[in-house]
Amino acid sequence: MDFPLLTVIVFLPLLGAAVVALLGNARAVAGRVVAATVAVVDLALVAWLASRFDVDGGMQFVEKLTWVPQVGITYHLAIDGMSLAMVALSALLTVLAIVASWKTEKNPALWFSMLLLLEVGMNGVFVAMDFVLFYVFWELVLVPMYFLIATWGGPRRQYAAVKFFLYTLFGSVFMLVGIIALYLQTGTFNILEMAGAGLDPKFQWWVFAAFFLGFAVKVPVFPLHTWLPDAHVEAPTAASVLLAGVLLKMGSYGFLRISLPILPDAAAEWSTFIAALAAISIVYGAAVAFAQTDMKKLVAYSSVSHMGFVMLGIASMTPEGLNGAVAVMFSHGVVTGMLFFLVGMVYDRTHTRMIAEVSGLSSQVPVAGGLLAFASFASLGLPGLSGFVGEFLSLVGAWASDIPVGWVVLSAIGVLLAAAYMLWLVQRVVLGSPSAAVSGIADLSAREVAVLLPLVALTLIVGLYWDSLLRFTDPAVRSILAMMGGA
Amino acid sequence: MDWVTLIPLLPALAFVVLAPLSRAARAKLVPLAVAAVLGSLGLSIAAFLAVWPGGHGEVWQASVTIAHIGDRAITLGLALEPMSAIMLTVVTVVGACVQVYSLGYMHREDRIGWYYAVLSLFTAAMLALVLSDNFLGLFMAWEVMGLCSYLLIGFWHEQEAPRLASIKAFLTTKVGDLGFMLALAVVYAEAGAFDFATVLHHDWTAGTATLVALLMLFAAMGKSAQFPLHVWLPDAMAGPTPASALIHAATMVAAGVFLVVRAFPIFEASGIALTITLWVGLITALLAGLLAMVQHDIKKVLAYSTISQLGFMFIALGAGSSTAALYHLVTHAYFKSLLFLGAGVIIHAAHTQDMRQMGGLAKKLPVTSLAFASGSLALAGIVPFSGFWSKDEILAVLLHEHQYVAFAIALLAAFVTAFYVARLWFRVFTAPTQQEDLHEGHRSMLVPMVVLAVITAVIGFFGPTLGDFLGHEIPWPALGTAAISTVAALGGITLGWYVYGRRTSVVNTQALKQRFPHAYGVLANKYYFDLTYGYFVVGGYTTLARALATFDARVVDGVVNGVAAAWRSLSAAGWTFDGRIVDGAVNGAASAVRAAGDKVRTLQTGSVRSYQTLIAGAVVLLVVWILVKGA
Amino acid sequence: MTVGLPHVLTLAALLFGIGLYGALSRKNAVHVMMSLELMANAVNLNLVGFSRFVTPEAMTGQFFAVFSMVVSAAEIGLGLALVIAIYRRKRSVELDAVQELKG
Amino acid sequence: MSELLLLTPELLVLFGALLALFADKITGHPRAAAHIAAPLSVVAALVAALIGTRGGIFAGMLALDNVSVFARVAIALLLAFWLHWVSGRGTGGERSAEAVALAMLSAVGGMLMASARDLIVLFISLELSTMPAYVLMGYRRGDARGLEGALKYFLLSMLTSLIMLYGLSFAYGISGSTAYADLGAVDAGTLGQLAIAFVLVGLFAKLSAAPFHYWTPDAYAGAPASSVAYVSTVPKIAGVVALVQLVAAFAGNGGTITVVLLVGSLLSMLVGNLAAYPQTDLRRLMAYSGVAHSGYILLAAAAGSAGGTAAVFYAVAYAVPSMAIMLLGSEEGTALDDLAGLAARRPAIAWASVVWLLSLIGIPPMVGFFGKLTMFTAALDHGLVWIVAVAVTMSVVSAGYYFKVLRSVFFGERLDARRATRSTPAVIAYAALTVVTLALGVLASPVLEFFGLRF
Repeated sequence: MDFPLLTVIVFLPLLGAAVVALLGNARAVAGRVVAATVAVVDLALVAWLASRFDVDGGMQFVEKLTWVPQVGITYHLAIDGMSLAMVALSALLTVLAIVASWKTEKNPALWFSMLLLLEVGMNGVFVAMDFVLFYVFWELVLVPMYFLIATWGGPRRQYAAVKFFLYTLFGSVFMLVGIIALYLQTGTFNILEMAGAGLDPKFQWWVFAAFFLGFAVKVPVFPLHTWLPDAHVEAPTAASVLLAGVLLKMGSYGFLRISLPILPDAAAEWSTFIAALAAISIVYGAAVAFAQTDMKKLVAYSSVSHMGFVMLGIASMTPEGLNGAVAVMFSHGVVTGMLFFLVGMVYDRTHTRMIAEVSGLSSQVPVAGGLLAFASFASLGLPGLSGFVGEFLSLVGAWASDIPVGWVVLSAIGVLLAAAYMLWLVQRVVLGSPSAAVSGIADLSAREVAVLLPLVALTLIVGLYWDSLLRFTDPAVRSILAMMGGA
Repeated sequence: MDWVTLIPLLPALAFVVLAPLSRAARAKLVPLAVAAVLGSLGLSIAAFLAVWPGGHGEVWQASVTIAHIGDRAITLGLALEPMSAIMLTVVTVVGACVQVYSLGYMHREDRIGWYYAVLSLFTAAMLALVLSDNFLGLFMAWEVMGLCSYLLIGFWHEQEAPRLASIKAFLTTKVGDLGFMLALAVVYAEAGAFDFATVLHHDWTAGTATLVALLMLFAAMGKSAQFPLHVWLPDAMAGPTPASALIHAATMVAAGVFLVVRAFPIFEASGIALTITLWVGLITALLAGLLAMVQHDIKKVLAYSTISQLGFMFIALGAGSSTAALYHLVTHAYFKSLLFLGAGVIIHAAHTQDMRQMGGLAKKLPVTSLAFASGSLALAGIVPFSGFWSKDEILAVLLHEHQYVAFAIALLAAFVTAFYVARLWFRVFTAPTQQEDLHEGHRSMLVPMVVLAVITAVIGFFGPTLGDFLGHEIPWPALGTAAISTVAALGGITLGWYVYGRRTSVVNTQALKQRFPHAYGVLANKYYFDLTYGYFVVGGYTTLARALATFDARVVDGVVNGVAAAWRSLSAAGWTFDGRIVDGAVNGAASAVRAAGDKVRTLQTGSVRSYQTLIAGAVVLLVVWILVKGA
Repeated sequence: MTVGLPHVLTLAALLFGIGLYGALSRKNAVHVMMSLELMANAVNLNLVGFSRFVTPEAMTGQFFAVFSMVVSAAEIGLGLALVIAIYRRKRSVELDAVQELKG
Repeated sequence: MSELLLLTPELLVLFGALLALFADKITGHPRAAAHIAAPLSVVAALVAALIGTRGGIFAGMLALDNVSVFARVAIALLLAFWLHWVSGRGTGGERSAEAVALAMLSAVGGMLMASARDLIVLFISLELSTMPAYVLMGYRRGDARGLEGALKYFLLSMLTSLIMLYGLSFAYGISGSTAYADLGAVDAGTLGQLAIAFVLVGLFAKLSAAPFHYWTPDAYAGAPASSVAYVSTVPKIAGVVALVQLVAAFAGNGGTITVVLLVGSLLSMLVGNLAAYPQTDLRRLMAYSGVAHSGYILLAAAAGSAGGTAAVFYAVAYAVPSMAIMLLGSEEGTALDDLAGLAARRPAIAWASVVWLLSLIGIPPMVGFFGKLTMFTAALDHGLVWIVAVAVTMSVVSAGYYFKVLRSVFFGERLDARRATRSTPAVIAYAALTVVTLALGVLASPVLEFFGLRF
């Protein structure tokens, strides 16, 4: 590949972040414009890459250079269908986050440079094919997110930010031990070369355990999820969108890219345990969401429940299940992104996130009310919208796999519980007569609607024509399963 | 023949056009929605005629692959064949009547635009369901209809009752939908695809067939409001009456029956599923009928009547004849929607839904009474009207299958049906008038009713032609069964006249209550279903959720924070390996109290001498260890 | 009996022990430094002993002892300077007076 | 004469130290010493790097192998950064010339120690690098707390170095020679193991590893932050090299050595990370952080030759950011509240401090992560799985107290936002330290290639 497209996609925002930071708060307006252009250019590059992406070509746009030969570390970027879906999601959500937070007053230069730095980490994780490079981007994401939450967050932002950082760091250091153990066994840090390395099962089991800790914290899987509600409630809107939209997917992506292909026997052994945890996460997340009084916390717990489906799909290790997992990852990013944007917009107007204090949006602000209802229905998995695709395929895949039937039925009940808490939210917030906080607020501005429109469009496109997404993910999933020896 | 795709597409386009507009703009574009449904009606009739002459199979089929997964492809498609042709006509006729009728009924409503938008989306979804050539497409249309029913029931969402009714409806049907989703998973695992052709020709073992059949039956029970998932339909009456007419009488609730008809080969392969369906139908038909007897709200009576009639269709299915069920579905769609539209006019006139305040409407509303009479007689099963023929066919099938017990129960249910129809008729139309300014409905409301009344009267005669059109012979009713069912019907009516209709007796609303106080109590409380569900299912779940939430906030989070807090106190304590035993090495356990907190700090006593002793102690330990190791 | 390597080593060890005890038990900084010096000389004795008995022809041990003496001389000079500076500030050389920094 | 030329870097620094003593008097400019010394030590570092010859000199008393050359260059460079900062900021007292001279002398000791291959040279260079440090701790006139710290440092390290000397004497006695090469046999008998143990005691005290770390918190708390910046970093690098060389020399069956190292490592990690939490003064916090990091280094040292190289690399990876933080502390005041609101006043330095702190936690792409990666690889290769698990958990725990610093820098409120005076040399020093922290992580391979370090 002559033109290092992937390197540009990953590191362009880094350049952007530096420029915006140097421009400083004095010239914040210019900084904002630079940030927006950089993000849009990055999205354009991803789109251009997608257009030239050969669906059945496996790993493409490969860039491989020796980085630290003494220790066997290579600078290896590559992209396949699954990574492309995630990079596209990350690039799109960053552009929308920048546009949505166009009017931040507090320290805008730092705000926009942090967003761009976050994008570097996010894009990097999904295209890094060398463990150390993967780990560098994995940790790099923590720093900007810590500052986004700690500086612009809500009342308990310090606690939430540090908790977020330490939680993920704790998981990731064990992942590091796993990476080193793999290096010692296979002599290289390169993920692709390790796939199908046929390591002995006992060793695989321990390395899988180390990776599980690192990834499960990020997904999050019950009981390692308690950082998520705090982080979401305290994080500013744009940070919540990126946190829910992309950061959670790094965990499940890790399972798909690393744990499954490299440790197939251990994955088979662990699959029932993961399926059990997934089912519990689904039902537990849905039940706790049902009892929440704060809109953002409700959406946060709904993320726990949705990511449960991802883990169910992964645990099934069938083509349908894995495609379902990636579909939920993508659609959850889009739908929950919409939900968080809308909750943020409502919060900007009513200055409260308490469900009890907000009602009758549809009559006072029909556009916001309508979109919130639309996002809620997408989130509860209404067929025809993207939420349904992933969850349905995960269930179908889980049924066809050797996961005990009980867990699959429990997960299916999760779909009903999702309908319960989502409708209960719509019932109290969107419908009914306008409450004191709601009466008199203005409807969404053109900019805000512009932020939401692409997400609405994506929900419908993926919802109706599944192959718009699965065309990319299915070949990638098939190659992962092939690497696992069709386990 | 590709214009068939226009049939569901036209109303869908109407929705897409209407939905994003502002309230005022939508109101102006209402005629567009009506035009769309009329267009679909025209096309449906054309499609019907294209299939009409012979019962030969698929006339037209088109599908699109929406996903490739592994080596399999998932497709969605539409197919025109006899069964869908019939259903097309039913849905579009009733849909058109309802939409025209709503012009008058809803004209004072300022959110009429949104009403028509959702109605169009619903019609599109129902048409898609009917035309769909695979179970996945059927399921997707099924769920979208659930959404429309939620939006329509909760149309007046400012009030509390419609809001609660709508969420109740959606969630109860969603319980059923879980069954459907799992059924799809099993079907995909077994047959590797969703379309009818592959799935139905797959040789099902009895076990898996039963599993799939029961799951689909569970879904059908949810959608068609059969016992025990019937609780949502009576409350759904909180929505606008024309909407109830379309959704909760003719189309959506029939979707459950339609699903079973589509998947009938699987039911037949399983055997047990058929008997269960039969008994579900019997129980629902009888018990719902009894409930209808004690309702005072006219729409509630019709709602329970719908549940009961759907029970009859399940009986037909259980008895092994899907054609009889389909036939009853068609006739029921017409006369029940007619009755609902009639009820709408009555409510408009009497400004109340409570029958106890009505009376003497026959004189004041002549056209409505006539149309309502045609519908009531059909419902009661009196001979020339359509209800008689289809109900008789079901009884005939029961006899033919030697299901004598079932036959008896069905007959009793028919008797009860006739009774509550009579009760309603005499209460509303012939009882002494209690209100003065009763006026006839607007012309746009009466025309659709008349159309439906005519169809209800006439359609009965087309039974046999419908039979050979579908390929299963529907014989003219044997004299014996016809006689028995007419006797039952007339018996119910005379009893109804005796209790409610006689001029002499003052309208005795408490008639049934005194005679059977205890039974009346049970019926009044709708067999305590709502109470049990409300208390156990909803109440239980909310308390569980609240408990889990506190558990999550306090325990799981606490555990994690606890570990962190313990670590902080431990770290302040400074787990140390203190040479001087007297001072006591600090217990390293995480439960070190903060008082012992900064042990490390106190260890740094600042005195050089203590440091030297510590160092010397450490060296001595080292030496001892080496000597011991060496020896 | 002739004085062999073991005798030298035991003597050196004894001296080292005494010095160590002295360093631990004395309160006065100067006394502590004197005991430290004693330990230094014990080591020198050790070195010279080894040089005499283990490598009589190469004088490495003795070089080591000479260097060690030079180094401890320098250290004691520096130590005393510190003690004097503290005495000038605190009017006392007791080690217990020097306990301000802790925690 | 020719072999002496190989020692030009040390000679340059020595000459610089002597010059510095009198520079103030000659030129009259208060911080002339640092101005002269700084470029000198940069030249010294360059010369050390450029000398290609490897192998023993002075009949095996010293040796220049890849690791030692790397350490000598690192010491010289760090000294240069420190001097640059001092030339910009001064050391708070009027006797900064003496501080410069003392630091340079200690650096010479360190550089010699790094290439020592003989017990006598080791002992002398160890003492040469430690003694100036005593004075550096307490040289500020009229500062009782500084003197107290210095005295404690003096007494305790004299005690431990005498124990080490005792060990060395036995090592010489048993092996019959003072060269590292012949120390292989020492490990055999119990007496030999005792000797090794005593030697390790001295080295542990040098690296302020538990349980011989007691002098560190008090000495750092009393001393001026600029001295702590030097003492807590540069001598440690030399100490680590000596430890690694000795561990290799005493190879033997490695039984005692590995156990002692691992116990020391475990204790240091636990004590260092636990005690650092409640601290509110930067100097004490960094003292305990030093203890914790020497825990990681001991772990690496116990992991064979690959581990040794990784330990030396990590010593530099630890030294660079720690020196930067301590220099910042000496500018802004070492209590955490003094640092409050720094981000508002000096955003550039605040963000640089983020880089330093994250490197100490081990977050990529900083050098700290890369050091830990190579160390843990070596340790895991030796099957020390459980200790690595503890080390890994400890580095997460360490994030806790490093974030306390970060939190006060970024989110602390400070009323009197006095602007620190601008000084270009200081800024150059900070910039250089930050660049090394970042670059050595990402661009490590050219450096490793140049010095031929293998892991």
